[in-house]
Amino acid sequence: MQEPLIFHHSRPGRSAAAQYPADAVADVPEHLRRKRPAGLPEVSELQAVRHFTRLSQLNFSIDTHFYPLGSCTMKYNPRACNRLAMLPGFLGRHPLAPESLSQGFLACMFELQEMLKEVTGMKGVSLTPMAGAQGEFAGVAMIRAYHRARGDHARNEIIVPDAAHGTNPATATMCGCKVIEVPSLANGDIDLEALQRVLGPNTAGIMLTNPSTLGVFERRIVEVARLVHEAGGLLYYDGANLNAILGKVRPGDMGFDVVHINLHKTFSTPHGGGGPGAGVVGVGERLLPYLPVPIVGRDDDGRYRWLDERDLPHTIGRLSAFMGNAGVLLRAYVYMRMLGRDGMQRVAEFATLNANYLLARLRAEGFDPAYPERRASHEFIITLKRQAKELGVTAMDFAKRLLDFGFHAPTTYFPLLVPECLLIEPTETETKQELDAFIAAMVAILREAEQDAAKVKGAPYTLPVRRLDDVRAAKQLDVAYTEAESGA
Amino acid sequence: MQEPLIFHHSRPGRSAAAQYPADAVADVPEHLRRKRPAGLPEVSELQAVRHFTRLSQLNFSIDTHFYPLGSCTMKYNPRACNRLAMLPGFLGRHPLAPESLSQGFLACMFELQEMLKEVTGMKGVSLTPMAGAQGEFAGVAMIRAYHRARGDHARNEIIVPDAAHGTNPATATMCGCKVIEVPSLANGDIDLEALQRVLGPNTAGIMLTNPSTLGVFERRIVEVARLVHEAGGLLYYDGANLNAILGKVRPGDMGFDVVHINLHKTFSTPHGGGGPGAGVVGVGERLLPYLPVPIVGRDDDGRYRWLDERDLPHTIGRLSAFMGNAGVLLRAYVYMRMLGRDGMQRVAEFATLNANYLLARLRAEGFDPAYPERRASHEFIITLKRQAKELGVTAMDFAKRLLDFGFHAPTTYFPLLVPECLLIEPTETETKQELDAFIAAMVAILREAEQDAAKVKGAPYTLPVRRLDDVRAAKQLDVAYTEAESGA
Amino acid sequence: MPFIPHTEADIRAMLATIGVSSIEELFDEIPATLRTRELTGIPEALNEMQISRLMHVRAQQDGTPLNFVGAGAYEHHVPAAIWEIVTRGEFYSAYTPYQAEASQGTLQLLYEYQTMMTRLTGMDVANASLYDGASALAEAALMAVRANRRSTSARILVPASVHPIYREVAATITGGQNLTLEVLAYDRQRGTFSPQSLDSFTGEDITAVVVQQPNFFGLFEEVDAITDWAHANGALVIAVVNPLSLAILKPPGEWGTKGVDIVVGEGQPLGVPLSSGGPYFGFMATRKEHVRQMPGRIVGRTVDLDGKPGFTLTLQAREQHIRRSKATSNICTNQGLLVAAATIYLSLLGSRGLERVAAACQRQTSTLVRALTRIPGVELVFDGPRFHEAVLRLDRPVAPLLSALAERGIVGGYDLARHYPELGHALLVCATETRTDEDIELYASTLAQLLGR
Amino acid sequence: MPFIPHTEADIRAMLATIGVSSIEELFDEIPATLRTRELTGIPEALNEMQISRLMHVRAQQDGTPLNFVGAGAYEHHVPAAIWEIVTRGEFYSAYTPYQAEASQGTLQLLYEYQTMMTRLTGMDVANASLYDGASALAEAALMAVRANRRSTSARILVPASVHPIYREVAATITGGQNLTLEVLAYDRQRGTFSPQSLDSFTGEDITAVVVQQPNFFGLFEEVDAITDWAHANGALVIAVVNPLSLAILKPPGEWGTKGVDIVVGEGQPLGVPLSSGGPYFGFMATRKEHVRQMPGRIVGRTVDLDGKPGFTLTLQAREQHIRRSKATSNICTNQGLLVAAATIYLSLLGSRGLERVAAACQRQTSTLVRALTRIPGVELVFDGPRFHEAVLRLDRPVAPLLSALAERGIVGGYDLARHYPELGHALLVCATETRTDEDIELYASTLAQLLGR
Ligand SMILES: Cc1ncc(COP(=O)(O)O)c(C=O)c1O
Ligand SMILES: Cc1ncc(COP(=O)(O)O)c(C=O)c1O
Repeated sequence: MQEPLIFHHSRPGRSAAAQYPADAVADVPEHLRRKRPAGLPEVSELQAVRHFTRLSQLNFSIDTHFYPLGSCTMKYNPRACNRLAMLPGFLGRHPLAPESLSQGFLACMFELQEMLKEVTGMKGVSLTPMAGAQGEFAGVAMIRAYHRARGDHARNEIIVPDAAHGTNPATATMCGCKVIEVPSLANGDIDLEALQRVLGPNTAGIMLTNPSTLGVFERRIVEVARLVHEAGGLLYYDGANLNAILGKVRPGDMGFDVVHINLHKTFSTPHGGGGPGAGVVGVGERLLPYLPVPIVGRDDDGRYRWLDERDLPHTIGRLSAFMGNAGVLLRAYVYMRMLGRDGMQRVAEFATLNANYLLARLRAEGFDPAYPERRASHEFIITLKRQAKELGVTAMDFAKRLLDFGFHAPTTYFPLLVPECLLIEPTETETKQELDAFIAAMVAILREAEQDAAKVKGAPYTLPVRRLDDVRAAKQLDVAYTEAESGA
Repeated sequence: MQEPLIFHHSRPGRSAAAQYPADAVADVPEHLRRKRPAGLPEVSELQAVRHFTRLSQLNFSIDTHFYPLGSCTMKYNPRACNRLAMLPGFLGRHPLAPESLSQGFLACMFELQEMLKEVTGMKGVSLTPMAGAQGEFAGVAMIRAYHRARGDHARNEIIVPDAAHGTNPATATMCGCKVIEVPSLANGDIDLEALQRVLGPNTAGIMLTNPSTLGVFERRIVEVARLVHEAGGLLYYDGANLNAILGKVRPGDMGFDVVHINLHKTFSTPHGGGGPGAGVVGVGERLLPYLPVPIVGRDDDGRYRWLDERDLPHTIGRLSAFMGNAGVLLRAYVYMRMLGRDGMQRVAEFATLNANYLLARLRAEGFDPAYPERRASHEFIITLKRQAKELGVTAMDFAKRLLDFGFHAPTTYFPLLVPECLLIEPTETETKQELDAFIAAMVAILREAEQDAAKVKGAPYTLPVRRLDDVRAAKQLDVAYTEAESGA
Repeated sequence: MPFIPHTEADIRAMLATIGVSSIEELFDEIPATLRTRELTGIPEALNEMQISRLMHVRAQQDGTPLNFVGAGAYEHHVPAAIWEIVTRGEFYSAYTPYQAEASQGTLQLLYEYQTMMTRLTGMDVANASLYDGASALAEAALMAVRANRRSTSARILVPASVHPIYREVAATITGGQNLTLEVLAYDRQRGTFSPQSLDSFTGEDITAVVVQQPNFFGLFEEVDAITDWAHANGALVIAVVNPLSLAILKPPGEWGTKGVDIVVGEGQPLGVPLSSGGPYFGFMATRKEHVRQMPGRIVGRTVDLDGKPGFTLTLQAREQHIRRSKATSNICTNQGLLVAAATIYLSLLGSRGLERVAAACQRQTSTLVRALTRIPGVELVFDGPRFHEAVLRLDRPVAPLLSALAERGIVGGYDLARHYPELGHALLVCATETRTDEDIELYASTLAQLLGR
Repeated sequence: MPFIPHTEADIRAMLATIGVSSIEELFDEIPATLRTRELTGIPEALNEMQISRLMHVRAQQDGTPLNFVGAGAYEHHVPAAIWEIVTRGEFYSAYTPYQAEASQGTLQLLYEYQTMMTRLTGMDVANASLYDGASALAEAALMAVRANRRSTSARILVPASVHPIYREVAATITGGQNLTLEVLAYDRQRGTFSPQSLDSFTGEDITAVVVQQPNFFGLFEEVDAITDWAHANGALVIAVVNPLSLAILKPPGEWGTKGVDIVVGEGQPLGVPLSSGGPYFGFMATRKEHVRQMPGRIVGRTVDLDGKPGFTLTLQAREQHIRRSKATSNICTNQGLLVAAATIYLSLLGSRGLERVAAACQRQTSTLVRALTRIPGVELVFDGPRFHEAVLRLDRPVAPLLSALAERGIVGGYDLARHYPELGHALLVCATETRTDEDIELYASTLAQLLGR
């Protein structure tokens, strides 16, 4: 079933009248006044509720489907986290409320900082970045500030592996750095020789995630850290994959100087169809002075207060108008408290168990792992290069057909260096049954592809729409509904 | 898409471990102890969330579909009512909390009582009945108590029109009364002569709803009231249809002695897939002493308190362990405050406008009104007797086919005396657009019925299941999933 | 116009189609003399912002006292997932599933619920809910009269250890019919009903015997002996149970040699918030042979035209909309949404979780009893294993103490003076898994202070 | 194991399939020396009941003070429907709509949102959100440098009447690139930026001019003159606006003769609760010609294989996952769920409702200003029509007064001492439609009392 645009439900003069004051007249000088109404939809409350409820039903989501989207850690978002973060006391708190009226909230934030330090092995944490990419920005900006503070102005090169997530190079650029790529070896580890070749006096640092986006753990990480440090660079840990190693090995212990954590991944705050997230950063000793503000501090009398530019004069500054995505942070806090010490470690254990099980089964069913010699971490890559060549059925076709079987597709075509790849991350919150059903679907599609490739290539068939024309979307740009069309 | 039973998701040893204390051992004498676990599903929290979220998506509902179910008043349930009734302060209040800790809650209940008196024209109200049928029980029980108190022990006959809702006669029986049916005339009004014939010294009272379940207003209601009162009986108003006349005419002014109100209809508390409702009762002077307890009273100092058996020694007693469906009452309170004085009247006005518009259009499209000479009230009846005979397509077929068009079906085969009937109640919260779309669907189905009756008879086609075998359901009774089948 | 979507243009077009000139004209069949003037008793409308403010104030006004009262409604942890799902529009704003094909979500859920209740109670079939525990007992009494074809007396024996309000409600609801509820005394030493008290009825025509487990005082009745006596004497057995306790207690289906005939109870402990007393839900389960005498809706599994399994309301011929004056009950709207909550609760908890919660409740009640009886002047009235409740006797009237506790934010229990004057200054107290040891200490120290100890 | 569904049997079977003997073995590629011992700094797990209790306590601890502070985050009525829908699992727990066919709900909603934002701002295209208003300004500055091909200076003029924290954030985020944000003084008499101050830059290479409407002090800037000056001088115009105010103010697309080039702002006023400062969302709109320079996701309407309309992410070649180091921004995860809230908010309010809310805010701020300036020693600093905010000058330092107000449950405003010391003891106060006349009276009388008046 499709749902018309909200503008099609609209009729002039209608409104959800319970939602606004009945009277009140604006006081705006003539030349600054809006002349025509804004053209927002005019619908009743029921129409709005019905429209958006129906729209919601057109989505796949964790709460309705297995969603093994690699690198995205789509695991259960406990409902308690939402409920508790939305208690009236938290929702109503103004970000500029005085500290005397904020001790309950600040206590949560302080404890969250402390827990995050513990799981990352870092010395300081700032909660303010609003997503992973902003955490990366903060991290690289701190690295730059560090070098600059030492007068080391030439260090403006950021090294990233070829498999890095797009935000890594984009961040480096945003920070005014040059991006240097290093290749990975056939076994998925970084090419150390290549790394050594690019390290030098211009090296600001290296951005890594470990396990990498290839789904394997960088075994020579200590060596990498030594080399980079020796070259005068710092190590940035992209925490998007922290779920794989939570409580098993800590970025700080691996030698990283700075880390961001996607709370919306490892700490299970929801993705919300594209956000919000939280990309808190943690740093080792060296970068402590540069942390973005505000940070929550605790005075000797046990009272919590904001630390700002006055407390951290060398801070890289502020990244948001207030303190970042506080509501997301509360959700992560609740989640971490519910996991507790032992629960943290179980996350990595069962995420890894699920990934390796899925890998073993898919391999047995004839799928090709991209790194057949390696353990899967919390995720792994299947390449359909062979199938694409032999059957003409691509990773995209598999992905779309999976939707018909009631599974969200894995990540496709990332990392870019593995052809026809599916990056599969089942997460620890899925059952063996669900994994088995997914495997059965993969096998069924493979059979279909062998017998009737066109069927697979025409997928999906059972969703609200069939395969969409992306090229047309970009060429005949239609990004806002226009009056002409609405007949208004 | 179908969803397996929760028991199929279950595996021994699994659980949503965040939901219960980790330890604690029961202390029960051996011979009273449960020997084997209860066999409840063993699922993870995600599995439960996913299962029940998916199940929900298999429903039609007001929030997703037009739902013109006659007699049921399926209108918008404002989300604010839910949100505000579920504030922690209300949810956490124990029913036996002392009055000193209940003044906020009791204030709402007291004001609700007052507002309900005003809209019904009654002298007293008890909020305790938990649905319309329990309100009816309270009403008839009060009528009996009244007669009994006067020594009028012979009065045990309750008169109901042939079109009455099933709960009316069933209630009379539950109260130990004999049910006497009176027919209605071809114009939908009650047959006054027949009524006079059955009135007499055994008459306890008459149960009416006005407008009746035939969708028309009983025009001679004053006459009816006079006749019944003269015969020594009392008049019971079944408030299920109050939405039709809210603020236009009051049961008290029509001569009724007692009324119940389905708050889940007129006052828009949700139906919840079968409840909860609230069937508050209002009474005139004569029945005041008999109201069920508890009731909220206000002392001279403005403090609210519970009135119970000590305050109302002649009460018929209690109908629930505490005070009835408090949370439903809160929702109704919020709704009534949001409607306010003028909003109440608009309810009836626009419910009636919508019904009459729908009737006029359907009639113009060739459908037969059951009462062509009459105004529709908030609802009206279409009879498909002609189509059933000529095309072999029944009201049931129409109903099922409407589902395919994305509309919930109207009430079918009620009232029983109109053959092949659809009782259609659009309510005031639907737009003209929605009504027009419904009409278009009705017309399309009529055309289909003319051209391809089998198509209509095979409906629905697009729902999670096709037409279900009700006969088999009753014959091969399967009302609980059995262990054998689960393989456990 | 709040909640009314009509534009001026809509209204004009609709009136024209109908052929009237005003909405007022649509009411022309209502005698003019009856027409209502303004509803002056109704305040002017508040918008959502205004009513939100008012309701927040009212909700806060009553505070969040510490609860030590049960007496039929229990403060348990309610998993957040439950009400986030239950209030989804598709459950919340749907009607009774009359169009089965468009209501498979609700119907399957009810089928799952029925299954869970049969398993918890050890019975064959369960209905889809009644209003609450008290009214469910009334319905069970009426049902027993229908179901026990060998009995003509309509005499039902009810121990005084059954919840007193349940007994009152049952009396109100069965009052119009020729049915006798005979209250039998409980054992004043043990606080339970002594099976021996039944001996005086041996040989008489008794329709049914009611027994509550755990009873109102939180104590365990000798359910096996009572059940066997009843069956030996041609009476049916109606069990009133706390569903949570069934995680640890023998299910009524296994009481005595044959198991009971009808089980009812209050479903509130299963994921339903206290909410001032409702909405809760009553449950009822029975043996297969009595299913046609059972009131309330029942969902059955069947197949569709293609043979695919699906769910539908069944055995509707028992119900008022078909059977009218001969129906098993007048119940129509029931407590569906609460059943949805309970079904999710039971799914989340599972057998093990339910058992742990029940055990934790037992433990906390024991802690409470220990803490309070340590105070001189406070004594435990009935000894022995218990669930949820305990009767304490104080050395002075209970009511003023409860008021004083309330002022200190503690709801201290239920005063037994009205229903059990014979127990003296008796107070029914309760602790569930939600009461921490610190909560209990606070209660104890506050009470000690009030008692001047 | 909270949130972990594995049974013992599952684990055994899975390990066997993998061919390892323990889960531990799966970590054998991690050097042993690196392995973590126990996470002693993490407390033991709380179950949901325990954490619920804790969070209720913490939430209550901070009370529900009366807010008279805005400064970029505004307390508005949030219709209940919004968050009941937004937190539905299908919106709440979905990822970025990479698989368009399985995400039509989110995608259509975003398309509707983009449409609403273009209409509110008077621009051609809007993106699907940035993090917040402050970071959106930073992105706009970076975008302007890319978009203004005629300019090579990367000089951006920013009046000091723009939100000071926005300026700080923009400085942090653009700091790594060769870009200059030049802060220009505002008119000390009027509290607005004087277009004449731009004359000294005439003829210079200016990349863009930023203007905030209403400005940080709540006053209206002469946006037409500023816009026209910029365009006459080859500079782009970046408007920072409050979306609610656009219900009554001329949209940036109509400022001056040509309209501005980039519009950004904080979306929080549109149905997003205060929530300690986030999550909110930044919005951005621009002209069609600049769309390829715009950062952030964009949804387009297209057709499927059958020609049926549908929605998909488009112009992804601007984004980091395709363009990597040459992307328009590094943004990936944005603030999608908040956009869903705003879309529902705008749908519920409509043009008229939004206008009424905006007007009511104006009215209540006026009432507030009148009430407070009636107190001797409190004066209004800048006169004239305003929106939301007003600057008051007191006769003594602001900070201790704010503390004293806080003790009385009032959040009295924003102390301007740090950012605008030149204004003396200045306080920025705000009232929205949620502040009643009684609230305002309470503030006024409390303040008067504290001032000893
Ligand atoms: C490996 C990796 N790094 C960085 C990011 C960026 O995080 P965010 O989307 O929160 O900005 C992601 C998420 O997509 C990721 O998978
Ligand atoms: C006319 C009429 N009377 C009585 C009732 C019974 O009300 P309830 O379902 O709330 O018990 C209904 C509702 O179905 C009804 O439509």
